[in-house]
Amino acid sequence: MAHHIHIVKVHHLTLSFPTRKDPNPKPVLDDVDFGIRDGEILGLIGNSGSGKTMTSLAIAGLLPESASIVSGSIKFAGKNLLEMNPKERRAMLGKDIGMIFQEPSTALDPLMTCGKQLEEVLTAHKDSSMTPEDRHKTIISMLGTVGFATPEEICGRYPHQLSGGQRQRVLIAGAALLKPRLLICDEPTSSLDTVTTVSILGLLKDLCHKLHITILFISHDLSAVRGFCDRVMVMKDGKIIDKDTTSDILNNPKNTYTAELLTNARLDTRILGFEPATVDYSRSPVLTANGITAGYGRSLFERVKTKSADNNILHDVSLEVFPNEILGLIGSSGCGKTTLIRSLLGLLPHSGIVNIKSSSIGAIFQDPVSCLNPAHTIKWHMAEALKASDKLKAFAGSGTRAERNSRILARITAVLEECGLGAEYLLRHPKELSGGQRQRVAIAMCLIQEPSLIIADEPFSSLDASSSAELLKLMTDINRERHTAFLLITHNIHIVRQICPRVLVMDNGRICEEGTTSDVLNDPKSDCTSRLLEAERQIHGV
Amino acid sequence: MNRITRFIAIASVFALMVSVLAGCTKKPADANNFAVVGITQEPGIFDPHTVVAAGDEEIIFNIYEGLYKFDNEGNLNPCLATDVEISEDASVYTFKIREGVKFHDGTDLDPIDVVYSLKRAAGLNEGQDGTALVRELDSVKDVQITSDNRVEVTLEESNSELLSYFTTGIIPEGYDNCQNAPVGTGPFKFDSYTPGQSVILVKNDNYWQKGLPYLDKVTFKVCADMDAGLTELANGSIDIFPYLTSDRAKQLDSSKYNILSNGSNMVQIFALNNAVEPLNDLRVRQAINYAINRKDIISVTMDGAGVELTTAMSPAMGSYYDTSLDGTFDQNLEKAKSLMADAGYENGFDITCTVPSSYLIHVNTAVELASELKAIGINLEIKQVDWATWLDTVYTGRQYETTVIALTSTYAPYDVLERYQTESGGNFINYSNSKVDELMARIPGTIDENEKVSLYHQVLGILTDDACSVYIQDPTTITAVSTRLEGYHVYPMYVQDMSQVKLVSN
Amino acid sequence: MPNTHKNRSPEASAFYTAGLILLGIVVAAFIVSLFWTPYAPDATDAASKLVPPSLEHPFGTDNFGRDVLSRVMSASKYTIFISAAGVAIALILGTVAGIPAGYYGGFTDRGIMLLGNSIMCFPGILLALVAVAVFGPSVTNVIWALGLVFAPTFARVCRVGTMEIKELDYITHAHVMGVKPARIMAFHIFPNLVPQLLPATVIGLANMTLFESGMSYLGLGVQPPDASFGKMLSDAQSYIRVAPWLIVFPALMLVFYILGLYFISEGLRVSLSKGGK
Amino acid sequence: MQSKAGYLTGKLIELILTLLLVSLLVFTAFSIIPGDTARVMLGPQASESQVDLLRAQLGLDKPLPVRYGEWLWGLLSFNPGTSYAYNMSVSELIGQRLPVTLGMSAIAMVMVIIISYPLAILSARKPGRLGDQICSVIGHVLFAIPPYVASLLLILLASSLFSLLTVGTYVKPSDDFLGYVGCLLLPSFAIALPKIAMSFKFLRSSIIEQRNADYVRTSKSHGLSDLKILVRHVLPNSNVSSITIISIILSDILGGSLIVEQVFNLPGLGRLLLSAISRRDFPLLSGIVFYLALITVLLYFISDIASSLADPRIRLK
Repeated sequence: MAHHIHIVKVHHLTLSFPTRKDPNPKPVLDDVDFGIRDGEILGLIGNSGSGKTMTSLAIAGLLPESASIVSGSIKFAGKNLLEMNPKERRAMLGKDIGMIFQEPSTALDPLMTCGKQLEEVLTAHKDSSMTPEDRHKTIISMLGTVGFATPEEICGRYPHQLSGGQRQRVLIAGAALLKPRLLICDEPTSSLDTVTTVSILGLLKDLCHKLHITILFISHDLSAVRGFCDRVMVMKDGKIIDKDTTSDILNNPKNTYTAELLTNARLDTRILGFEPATVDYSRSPVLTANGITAGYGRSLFERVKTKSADNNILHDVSLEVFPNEILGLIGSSGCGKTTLIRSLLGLLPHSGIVNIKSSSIGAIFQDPVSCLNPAHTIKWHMAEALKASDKLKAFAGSGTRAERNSRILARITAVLEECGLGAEYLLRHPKELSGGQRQRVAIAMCLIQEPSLIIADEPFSSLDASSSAELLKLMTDINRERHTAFLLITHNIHIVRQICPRVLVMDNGRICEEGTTSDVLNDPKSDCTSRLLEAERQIHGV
Repeated sequence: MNRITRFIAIASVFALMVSVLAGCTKKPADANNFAVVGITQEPGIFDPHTVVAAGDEEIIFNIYEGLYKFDNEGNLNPCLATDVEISEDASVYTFKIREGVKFHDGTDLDPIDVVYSLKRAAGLNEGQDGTALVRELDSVKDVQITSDNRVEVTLEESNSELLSYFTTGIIPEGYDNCQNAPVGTGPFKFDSYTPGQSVILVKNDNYWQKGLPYLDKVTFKVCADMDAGLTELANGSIDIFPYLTSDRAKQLDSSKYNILSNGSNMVQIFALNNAVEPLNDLRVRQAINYAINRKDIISVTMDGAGVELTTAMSPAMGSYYDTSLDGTFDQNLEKAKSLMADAGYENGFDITCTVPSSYLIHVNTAVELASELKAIGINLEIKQVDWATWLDTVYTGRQYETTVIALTSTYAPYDVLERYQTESGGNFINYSNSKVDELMARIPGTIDENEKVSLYHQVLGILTDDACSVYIQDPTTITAVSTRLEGYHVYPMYVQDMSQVKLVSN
Repeated sequence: MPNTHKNRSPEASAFYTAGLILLGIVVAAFIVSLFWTPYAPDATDAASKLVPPSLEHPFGTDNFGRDVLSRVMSASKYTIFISAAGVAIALILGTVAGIPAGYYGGFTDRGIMLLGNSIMCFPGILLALVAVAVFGPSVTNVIWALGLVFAPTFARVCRVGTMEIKELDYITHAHVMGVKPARIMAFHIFPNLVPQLLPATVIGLANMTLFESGMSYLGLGVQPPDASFGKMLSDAQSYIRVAPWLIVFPALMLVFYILGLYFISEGLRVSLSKGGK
Repeated sequence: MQSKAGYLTGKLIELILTLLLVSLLVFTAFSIIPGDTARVMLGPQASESQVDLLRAQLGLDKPLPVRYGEWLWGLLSFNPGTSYAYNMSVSELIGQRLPVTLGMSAIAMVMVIIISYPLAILSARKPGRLGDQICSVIGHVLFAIPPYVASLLLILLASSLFSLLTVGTYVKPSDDFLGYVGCLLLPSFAIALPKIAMSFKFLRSSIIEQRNADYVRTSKSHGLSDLKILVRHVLPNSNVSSITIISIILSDILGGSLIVEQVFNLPGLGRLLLSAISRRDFPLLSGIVFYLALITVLLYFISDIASSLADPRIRLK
């Protein structure tokens, strides 16, 4: 390896959390040894609990009190950080080392304006030559640097008045205000949508070049480092197991774990060979929605007072879902996808007409944690779904109570098995199931009602790759065998490309493009589709 | 130097704290010629003619005076009248009015004031509807000045028992604001009333009894209850506190307080509603009388300080009281049980006892009674109600089975027994015996003292034979008086006479 | 598979142990008192008044000569009974009002919460006092008064919990499936409120006991000759200097009961908050 | 975004509706009390005609809705009528007692704040340490002691240890302000004790929670000292959540003072209330209950306003 100037050198660092009961626990960081070169962007990748955050906290000196460094050293620009006293270390924070964190929504004090919080960075590192005006000027110029068009206005705003991306920018401004030599970014983009992620990454790269700031970029998502990091390290169980340039890691992983991470990052459906049913567009649609306009008006009082359509999130949306069809619906976050679904499901007051051919319509949602009632067993869930539908009598038939119950039970077991869950799951509680299994129970609950349409709202976004693949397979199977139509809302263009014959693109509460998948994705007609595709391409390399 | 300043600073802070604490423990300085009397009942009415609650009488006794006045031995002495003549048939009372008496507002007492006051009490003044404010004076037909200094009271019918009601207060002619600004002739003038806190009286310098009173100021301080008063006593913030129980009095420091006691001339009664099952059965009432142990009740409620009663009158009434009745109802469980069996209640019965919660002694008596009556199978359920509800449902409404209460009275024996007449408004036990009615009707017209005594004895005897209720005790009034004061007398009535009280001279 | 066994933190188990021991003392006294007390709790005995603790009377006797141990045991009965019945009423009222308020929102919510707020606007003890003063002091009235006073607290817990839960996907799902609102509230939402209602119930028991004893102290609670801790303490106040045992034992039992409940609720809180993370 | 004025209007409407409902509750409660006011005032000896006369004088013979209307108007114009029992204006009576109850509540509140705040901050510095645990255990025990029991113990302690007795010597603030504060110290302390524990517990956990908040980590990464983070971020944020708790504590203290003044024999609203109850003094009773509720409602209102001032997020809703 060639010789480089290391701004940070972590030398055989071992760290653990000893307790009174267990004075020598398994180390959280085990002999971690690496250097950060001056001016580079170094990626640090690993699953949660792999020790990447602890590494960054150790460098910054913000380790929890219970942590204890067993051995090793950390050198910053030649000085051993671990030998410094707390006051000296604190003096380095913000000045030499800046940090930004994952959750921009809570990382700013809600009671303080952004300007004041940024000013604290300057006042904490007492520089007597700075007058309040100077400080204000510095802040304004830095806010300009991080891409705010109206920095003065941002200065006076409270955090809750900003969007997630704007907050993250304010935080970056705070971290970069004193032009530190090292900027540690701990998952700065994982709670942001793709388009915002791209712009934040661009900003960081900009800072790196313009202000000559070295960046340690921490992420659980290997795909995020593409085109951003110069080098990447992979961590697992407190150890660095792989370390290479970004292109080598992405294109030519040597380590099996890295390779595994890489496949998970892309949900590559091509290998799986899904076959959705063919659609006959001449038949009458199972769902017709015409001119839906909806919004979250606050109180009645409010709505009467304003009377404007400003609050509306959906504007005149119309769509049709045909039998057997899997219709894709894509759009960036905040475009009104969820509002549309809530309107279609009748959960939200709206104007316009929703026509559903069959009586029942099923739905599965994004979050596998809250999709099932934690207080009840799977059997209860299924029985409840059956009871709620008009099919209960048909299945139960007549006879004694015991006979009817056994027929119901048989039906429940059959549907669960169709969804890949055996009878042993009947008496389990949701907390005993994995996320994928829970989503399957949710689908089973829909199926037992025999709907002609299931609306699936981002069902994959919280699942890992293999669970997603299985769920996707289940959906195509159902579509093929039961001829159930799906309305699939997702941000994953891969999936849409694979299984949806037709796709809708939403932007700003309107449907901006509609057509067959290949037409729309290969030859986008509208700006928003192009933007989506571009962000997707940058991050996932599609 | 620095250290010294700091010491001074600390010392002054400390001194400030001490003074704050001392501020709240400050005792009335001996140089101040005043006394603080603790009372447990909120005073509310200062009009001498509309006053009903015994607690109000306590205070205005010092403000108003009547033609006659009781002393602490229960004797009726001339006061604003120097003398009285009662006609043969006891239907005309002629009072000679004392001269040289001044009201608190400086005006002289004239016979016309007496006429106004008595007429007002009897409801005879113009603008009054004829209902007597002082109920006992309802029989007054007319009041007029006969000669320059005499006032003649004419009654509708003979009544030899009325003199004790001429203790009712005399107020200036035409005066109608007694409630807010009392004006009388008594030893003390009304100064101020702060509800829930205190009534302040100041010395009447023009009092007709020369040399009295001794104190410049008397404060009647309202204490929430006996125990609150007790803490205040221990604290030294009140000087005189009446109506203690003796076990509480024993807790006081004897070097600071003298404990005085006297019979109260009250009749504590376990009242049985004669109109309800099974109490309408004489045998049941007798059984209850035999079942209870009065000595134990007195021991538990008054720590032994009380006189056992078997009949409707306290021995304090002297000759009117019939000593031959003593011991009639000594505890005899066998007899009680057999009486219960005779009445058909060998297994006992359930009955409720409605007691006013504000009177601890009555509640405690009920508790003890409940425990004792278990022995003959009677299950006494105690129902506590507040005073208002008690008056409403028990006394006026007579909707109850049993209750415990103390009957207060003036020294007139007629007043004590009046309520046992069938039609009497005070007959809340629903007692009815035509013989008693007849005897009672004869009393007011009887002039001869011996005959009167015999009539009273007969009534008492019938009441005891009928076991109309259970008479328990005449509770002793125990009063704690600060050792810095002397001259305080315990009255066998609900009054505090402060005119004789003075600082101990040493 | 997620770990199915809850690991109880040492902090929580310390609270549980301490709480159960303290509560156990009172509950044991209560259970024994149902079958046996050394003396009849309201049997007076003028001959042995104010006897200090001895072998014959381990907790001494009061001014009626009644055995304090027996009275303390029987007082625990009323305390436990009143607090349990009061909490039951508050819980039922609170749940029945709180869940629909949270579920429907809007005017239902405003109306119910307005009523609840109006009740909460009285200092709690004031409302209970007035209610008992109006309807007369009796165990039943005390229970109703306390139930009424505490119902809004439970209603709030239910309302806030319901508002959170109803946004969750499984409720939306149930709604989409066509489950009736009443059924959603009773079978889908209510079971999930239990973890929040449990500590509230325990703390409600403790607070109710505080209130009940305060009311009894003022003479507006349990009526003599029945024993309750508050009444015993208020009676004992006059003998504070001569017979301190009259204060010590009821006060200890009262504090044991309340403290035991607090500890258990604290344990619940700790383990639930740990479990939630 | 809703304006602040809109938020205030909403709260104000809520306040008025609450007060109306409160008044209706109070009135209904007192209209069904058994017991005849006129009879109580005149006593057992009075005749029926006297009682009827008085009843008419007091307006007790009018129909209920009329009485409610008159009563409510009286309350709102701060002229709630004349006490039957004391024959004085109710507002004057309440005014006389208010210094005791309010003074006691204020002193107790000051005690709660000056004791619980520093302890909570110290305790939250090193949660789980011995000092913190001792504080927590003592807090729990204090929490479990009813104020009147604490009062009894304090009286015993004060009389035996310091041979000081502050019981019953009420000094008017106009006479001697220091003495007034002095005589309220002990009862206030008795009320404050459990509330100190409550406030300590809440503040401690709120400070610990805020110390673990993300923005504290941000501030740390900005190089701020611990003290500065505590003063500028942690405390203001925990204060926002404490405002509600403090208003609840205040209302509890107000209720607690009603009992404790009974133990200490102080002439406060509690005793006036009890005497009004036992004397069926409807104007007085309803006046006390309504104005106490009014104070509480205003407290909550003020706390809502205070939170909206302290927390910029609230204006949004």
